[in-house]
Amino acid sequence: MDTKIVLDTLWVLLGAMLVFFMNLGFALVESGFARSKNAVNILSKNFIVFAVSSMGYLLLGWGLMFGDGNGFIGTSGLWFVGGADNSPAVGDAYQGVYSAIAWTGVPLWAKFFFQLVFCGTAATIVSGAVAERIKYLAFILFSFFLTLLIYPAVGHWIWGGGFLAGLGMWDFAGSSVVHSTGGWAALAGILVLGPRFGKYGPGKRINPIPGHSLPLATIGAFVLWLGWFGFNPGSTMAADPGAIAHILVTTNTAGIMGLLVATGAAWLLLGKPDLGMSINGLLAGLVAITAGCAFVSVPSSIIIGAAAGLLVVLAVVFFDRARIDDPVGALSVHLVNGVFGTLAVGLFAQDGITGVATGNGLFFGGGFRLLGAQALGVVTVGGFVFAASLLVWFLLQKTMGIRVNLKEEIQGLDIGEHGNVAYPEFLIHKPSYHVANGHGHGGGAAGGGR
Amino acid sequence: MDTKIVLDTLWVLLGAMLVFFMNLGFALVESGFARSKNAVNILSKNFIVFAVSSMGYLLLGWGLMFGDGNGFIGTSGLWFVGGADNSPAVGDAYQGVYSAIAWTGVPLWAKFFFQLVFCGTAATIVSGAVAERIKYLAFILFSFFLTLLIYPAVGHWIWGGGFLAGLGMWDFAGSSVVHSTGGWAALAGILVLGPRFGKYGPGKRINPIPGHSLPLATIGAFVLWLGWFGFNPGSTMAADPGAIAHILVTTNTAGIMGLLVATGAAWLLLGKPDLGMSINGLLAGLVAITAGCAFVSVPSSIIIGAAAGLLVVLAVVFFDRARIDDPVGALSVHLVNGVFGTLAVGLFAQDGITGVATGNGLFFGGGFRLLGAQALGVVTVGGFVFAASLLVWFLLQKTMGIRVNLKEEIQGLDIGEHGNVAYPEFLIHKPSYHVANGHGHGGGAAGGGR
Amino acid sequence: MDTKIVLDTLWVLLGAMLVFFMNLGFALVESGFARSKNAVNILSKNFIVFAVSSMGYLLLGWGLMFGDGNGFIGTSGLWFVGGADNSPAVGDAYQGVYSAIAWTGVPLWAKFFFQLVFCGTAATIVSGAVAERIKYLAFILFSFFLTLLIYPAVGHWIWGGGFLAGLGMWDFAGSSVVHSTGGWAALAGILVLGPRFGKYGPGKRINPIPGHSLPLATIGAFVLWLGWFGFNPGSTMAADPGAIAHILVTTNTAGIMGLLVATGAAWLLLGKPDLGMSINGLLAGLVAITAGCAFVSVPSSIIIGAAAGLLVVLAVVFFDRARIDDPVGALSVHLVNGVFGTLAVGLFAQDGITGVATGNGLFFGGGFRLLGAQALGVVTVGGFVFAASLLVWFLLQKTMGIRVNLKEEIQGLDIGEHGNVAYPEFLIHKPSYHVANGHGHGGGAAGGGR
Amino acid sequence: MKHIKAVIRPEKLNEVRDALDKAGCAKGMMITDIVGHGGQKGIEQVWRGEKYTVDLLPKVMLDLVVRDADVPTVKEVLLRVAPIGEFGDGKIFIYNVEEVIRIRTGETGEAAL
Amino acid sequence: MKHIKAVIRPEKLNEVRDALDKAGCAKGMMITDIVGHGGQKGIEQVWRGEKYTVDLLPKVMLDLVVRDADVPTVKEVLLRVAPIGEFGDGKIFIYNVEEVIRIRTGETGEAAL
Amino acid sequence: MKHIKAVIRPEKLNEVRDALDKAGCAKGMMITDIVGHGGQKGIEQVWRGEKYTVDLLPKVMLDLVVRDADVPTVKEVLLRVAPIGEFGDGKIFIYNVEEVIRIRTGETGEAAL
Ligand SMILES: Nc1ncnc2c1ncn2[C@@H]1O[C@H](COP(=O)(O)OP(=O)(O)O)[C@@H](O)[C@H]1O
Ligand SMILES: Nc1ncnc2c1ncn2[C@@H]1O[C@H](COP(=O)(O)OP(=O)(O)O)[C@@H](O)[C@H]1O
Ligand SMILES: Nc1ncnc2c1ncn2[C@@H]1O[C@H](COP(=O)(O)OP(=O)(O)O)[C@@H](O)[C@H]1O
Repeated sequence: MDTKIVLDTLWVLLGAMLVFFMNLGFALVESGFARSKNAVNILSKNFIVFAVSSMGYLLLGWGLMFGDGNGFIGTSGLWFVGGADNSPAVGDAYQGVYSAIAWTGVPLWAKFFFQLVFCGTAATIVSGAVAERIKYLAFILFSFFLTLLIYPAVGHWIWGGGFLAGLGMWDFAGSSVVHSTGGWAALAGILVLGPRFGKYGPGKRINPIPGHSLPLATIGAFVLWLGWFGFNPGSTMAADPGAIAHILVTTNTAGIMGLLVATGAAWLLLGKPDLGMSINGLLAGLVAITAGCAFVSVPSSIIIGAAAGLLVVLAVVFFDRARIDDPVGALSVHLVNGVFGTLAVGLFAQDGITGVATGNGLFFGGGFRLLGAQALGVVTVGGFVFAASLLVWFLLQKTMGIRVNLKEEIQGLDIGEHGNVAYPEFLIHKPSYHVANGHGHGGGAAGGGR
Repeated sequence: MDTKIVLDTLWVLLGAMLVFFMNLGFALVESGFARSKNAVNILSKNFIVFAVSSMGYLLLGWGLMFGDGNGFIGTSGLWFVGGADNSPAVGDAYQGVYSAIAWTGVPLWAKFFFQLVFCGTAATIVSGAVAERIKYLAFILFSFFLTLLIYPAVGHWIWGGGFLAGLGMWDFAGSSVVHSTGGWAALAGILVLGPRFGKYGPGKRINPIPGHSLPLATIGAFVLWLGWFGFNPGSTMAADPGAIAHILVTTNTAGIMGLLVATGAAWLLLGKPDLGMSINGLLAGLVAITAGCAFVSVPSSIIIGAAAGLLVVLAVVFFDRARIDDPVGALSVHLVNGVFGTLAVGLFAQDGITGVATGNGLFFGGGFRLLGAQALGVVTVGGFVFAASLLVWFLLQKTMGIRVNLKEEIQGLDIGEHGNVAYPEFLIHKPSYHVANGHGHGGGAAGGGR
Repeated sequence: MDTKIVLDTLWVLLGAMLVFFMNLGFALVESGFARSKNAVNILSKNFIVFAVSSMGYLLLGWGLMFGDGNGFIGTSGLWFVGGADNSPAVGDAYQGVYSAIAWTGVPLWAKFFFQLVFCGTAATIVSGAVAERIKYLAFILFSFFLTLLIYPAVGHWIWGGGFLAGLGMWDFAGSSVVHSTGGWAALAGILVLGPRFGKYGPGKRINPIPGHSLPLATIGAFVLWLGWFGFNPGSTMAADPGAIAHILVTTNTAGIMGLLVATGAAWLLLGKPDLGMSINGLLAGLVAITAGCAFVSVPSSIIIGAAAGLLVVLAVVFFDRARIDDPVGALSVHLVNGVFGTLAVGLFAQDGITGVATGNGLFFGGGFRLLGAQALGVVTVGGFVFAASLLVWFLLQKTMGIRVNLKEEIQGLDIGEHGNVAYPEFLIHKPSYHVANGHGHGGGAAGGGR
Repeated sequence: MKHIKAVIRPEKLNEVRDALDKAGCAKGMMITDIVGHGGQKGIEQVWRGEKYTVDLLPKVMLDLVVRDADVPTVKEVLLRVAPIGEFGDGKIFIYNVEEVIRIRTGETGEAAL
Repeated sequence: MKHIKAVIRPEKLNEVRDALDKAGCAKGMMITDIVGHGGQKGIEQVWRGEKYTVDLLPKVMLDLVVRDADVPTVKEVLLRVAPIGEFGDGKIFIYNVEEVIRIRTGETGEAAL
Repeated sequence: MKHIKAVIRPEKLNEVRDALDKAGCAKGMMITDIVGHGGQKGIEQVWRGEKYTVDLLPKVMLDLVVRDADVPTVKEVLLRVAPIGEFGDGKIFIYNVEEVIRIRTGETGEAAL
């Protein structure tokens, strides 16, 4: 057996396992940021979503994304990864219908599993944004369509040899393909669902709804941080020492800058270094570097991460002011910084820094060419995913309904949807508070203890 | 240094680490599924069990399992992995007393550690089944004997060149060796211990005893899921790209089918998609594919996983009706699906699908030959482990007693056995409930808060 | 690409990721061992400390540690890892300013990231020791100086080709460089800060202050255990099968002996097998083997681990009697056993056991030469780190103050420092107790619920 | 002075507090998380295959000590704001208080409220 | 009407509830988790090497408001079912209630129980 | 017999218990974790960018049933030990108790305290 194949396979599978583990990270950040009365629901969603994605992506998603076809969609080897394929053969030796990913010399199932965990990530992003009000079944069905159809289409355009790749758009590990796709789908869901009961009062009043466990959220953040070392460096899909070491460091550097800047910004703006904001800051930095981790230098990653840390703080405030109710900050993290990260490639890319011929970005003398391609990608992906997701959400709403009824929402989805409670033995009560920008007691009728 | 040795060692050790990490998974699933008053006890058991296994397996277990000997037990190099051995030499070049495992070309200590983590898994399975009533010391001693003697014997028969391997039984990663062994030992323990106080009322009344933390249990489930990617693909003990990618996908596919089907079955039968059942479903699918992950196709893994998902739901109900009190569902997951998974090899195996010459299973034209060997293995392992475990449990019961006294059980084992409580600052109370199949208030005198 | 470079890089990065993950382990052990009113603060410290370390080590720490210079400090390539370097070239082929680490043939950024995670570990050790009373900002600044200046200096002496290495001192994975450095810095901090309010009463009275969550602490312990399999075996910085398998087993064996002996000792001394002590025992064993894991045999690792398990129990009692208030046992684990582990190399080393020419330790006929070098290292490192840390702590105290005010301490640092509470929905109350060695109600005025 | 103990739905707590504030008759209050049952039926739950009904439901117990003159207002507010018209709306119990003391100042009687 | 406050062992709660149900004299109740101490001694615990005694033990406080006529029955039930005969069995306190109102309907007096 | 209900700062609980012990007038007590508000202002918190004030603060409610003769001592102890002199020091409420029964023995009246 060719040693390179073994090395590449080990690396790809290690990366895939780390990204798989991010499912736990999302489950914990999201459930920690939500109220205990909805914790079982969120854990259940995050627990089943990878199973649903695995089904959707195995069934058809992989085929649409990587099957040979036209610039818009794969048309060969569609079902059950069933097309002809002689992986790990590469280059001219490759014979099969998944030629867009024939550049990496690993077995077909290794390719599949690696791509699957990315697809699963996109789906899991939606979960947090629509939390605390969506029906379990509606979420399952949406995830199925997302991973069966929507994500694979975008993936085809950028990673499957489709038209955006052809136009010179670069997205190394998925700021657009994964994060902004998840983000746009989430935004559509939020708009169709509406805000949680009690989140917005009359006038400009915004009621904060604190999550129930910062320890859970922090565990989740560390797990995601670890997972990203598979997400970005793993996306080489080849054990190229120089590239993976470089990517690991740009990834970590952007993450820590996001964390530091968001913490500092919260400290200055709010007077306190809020841990929830630090967590969002880390994730923002990681999302923002995802597109460019292999294309930019370590100093550039410092700047990108820092900008992401600031952006996420502003975005959280913006979405709240705009009454777009995103319980965990998924839009601020994945959508805003997915878009920013994609554009940042157009600004900071340095041709061939880890061997990939991206051309230079605006700040490195490459002019607007790359930036233009990136912007086009952002707009196209955003337009398509948002529209397609809106459609799916609407269809689900018309047919089965996507939001639990008010009584169930007030009581908590855990009882209504699952017949479980997260902590049956603990005494739990709803904290009562006054809000700075309102009057009266916060949360209004936003629902009682458990 | 031969590159293949390096590659194989990296893969084996990565796999071993992932399997080691399953100790955390078991600790969390089991403590989450138990009441808070026993959480310290369960965490302590799962924390110390790998230490105890490490001792038992180092002292003698490894030698009995892999030492050259007869078809029933190893007789050479018994103590402290101290026999002659020139690993990583393989094949004819190998000189030493552990020839049954000389096929894998990694250093002796790598072999040892990899096998150790499997042995530890068998021991940790018992922990959950006997939870909430067993004395800490009794559990420690039982684990020691299990890993010193019982597990190594079974392991010798199947993986150590013993008679079951000779008869053509196949168990790739341990549905029988690890999971059913743990399961039978657990069943013996449950029968000797009896049910928890308050679990069964007069007549047919069964009192559910909800666990105290679904978040803990869910973290545990994700960690186990990750760990299984070491458990099954790692069991190649060689970095064979095609095989490990294949095994990874069959493993994941069976797991998700178990999860999906168990969730669906609970939804239909109980009206709600119970998260605890989803977790058991995932684990059931993973256990069931463990024997056959390298021998069956991806489509077959879908069927095996789906069947496991259904089996586990029925088994949970069955054991409860039979008044066999298994607080975490360990029997339904590990015993029932360990047996099923072993038999499934006899049904679904496809000769040489990842290069191993198992012959075909019943559904692939192999007739009953393989199925017969598998069934024989199931019966032999079951008979021996159950009898040997019964003996050990009885001896422990006669000498030191294995069950805490009633007062301690009602108060919780944490105080009685450890002098600790899990959550000293939280207000905890026992939920009070009516049971569908009984009358009066659930839990009867089953014990108060903390 | 040279296969060895790829193999070594994969191994080094895998090790680095595992060590990175130890940040989560420390966060959980420390927050679990503290009261809930300070949990957000501890999680925040552990969350930001790796970001701060990343900054400090990138900015200057790496350069001081590995830059060519004199026996005391690096003087070349100081800033931003910016010196000339043609890694992964090794030996004579190496050209650059980081020649002390040119023995490992991996890319520069891989070296950097691997060393960074060790540096981060030293900083995170301090966090637990100064918990429940230190200002967030003071901790951040101290960590910055520690990783910018103090740790790199010690690292240079031992791992960066400095004078201690020259004198024949050996510290394979950092019992001294990482653990005792963290420990001495923590001791200095504790002495400047003073004990927590309410910890010590009049006379000899010591008030235990139980931590708020043993489940969190146990998760943390498992994560650290896993991480150590990167910490020690990874420190080969080369994928040498025999060495890494050996190290893995000595590491695990010492850890489990620490766990078993500490559990047993607590059982005998206190009448109960206290889980908190078991956790400290495991960590003590792991710390103690860190210096010698590659230099001692598996039987020796049993003895070292067992001694560590005893030492940690005695040390916990000693520090409490000495009124040195270390909420999580960081000194007993990292300082005492870091020192012991370093000395143990001088006792148990066997020349070339994994290929390194350390010479033999006292018990293997090497006389006092090696032990002397180790002792010199212990004293030098201790003297320097303690003095330098004291200085930094004093400067911080004089300029900004390092301790929160009493009111904030009583109310909990979470509100005061972060404006968050860890569990906003749970009813929390301070347990009330009598202490064996005192009279009156424990905790005195030590502060209320949340 | 009278002690008014009101057992209400947890989700009504904030509304009730707002209304009492507005009515100006609740200078202080004690709030306790209890479980209870009256006419309301329980919540069905599932645990790994077994159904059961949690029949003690979470309630909030509001304890107010008020001047005799304020009793009617408090009653009126509670009866207006607290119910949703279903079983489980709760009850009001009224007791006599013999003495009240403000710990900070030692004031007693109505001045201490 | 009388308010009967019974402090009992948590593990006796279900038995007591069953017995009160059977006796037909508890239409509603409030249950609070408290800690307390009386004659019972504490529970010894250990924290990383230090022993201490938790001397406030968990109890359940049962509050029932009942018709005057039901007081003897409730007392009888409690005295029969709640004790195990050791320190810590708990106490019963009885108070006068001036008024009871059902929030849902506004009914008062014994009709509201 | 009288029922003394004292709402105090949680951090004062142990001191108060010690003082009552010394004064020899608290044979038993019930302690409940409540939240409340009186004159004290709330605690400012932050949640991912939004500030708010938690205005129900944790308090400890101490319930003692004592002989009439012990009431002044208990009051004195509480007024001496419980306050720190700021808003939020708490209050004392005193009620009449009609009957006390020790569950273990069935004793009633002052003998049951
Ligand atoms: N007689 C009673 N004694 C004590 N508490 C009561 C009594 N009746 C009701 N409660 C309390 O009031 C709560 C609400 O009563 P509920 O029966 O639901 O009111 P209703 O059915 O009259 O609308 C119960 O959960 C219980 O805590
Ligand atoms: N005088 C009292 N005032 C208030 N509560 C009391 C009093 N005496 C006992 N209690 C409560 O009753 C519980 C049980 O009392 P306990 O002393 O254990 O009963 P006994 O010793 O008489 O069997 C205590 O934990 C406490 O909460
Ligand atoms: N009128 C009242 N009725 C019920 N509880 C009260 C009343 N006044 C105060 N409390 C309780 O006492 C606690 C302390 O009162 P607080 O207003 O802080 O005292 P002060 O401001 O007089 O120092 C409050 O949190 C509340 O629980």
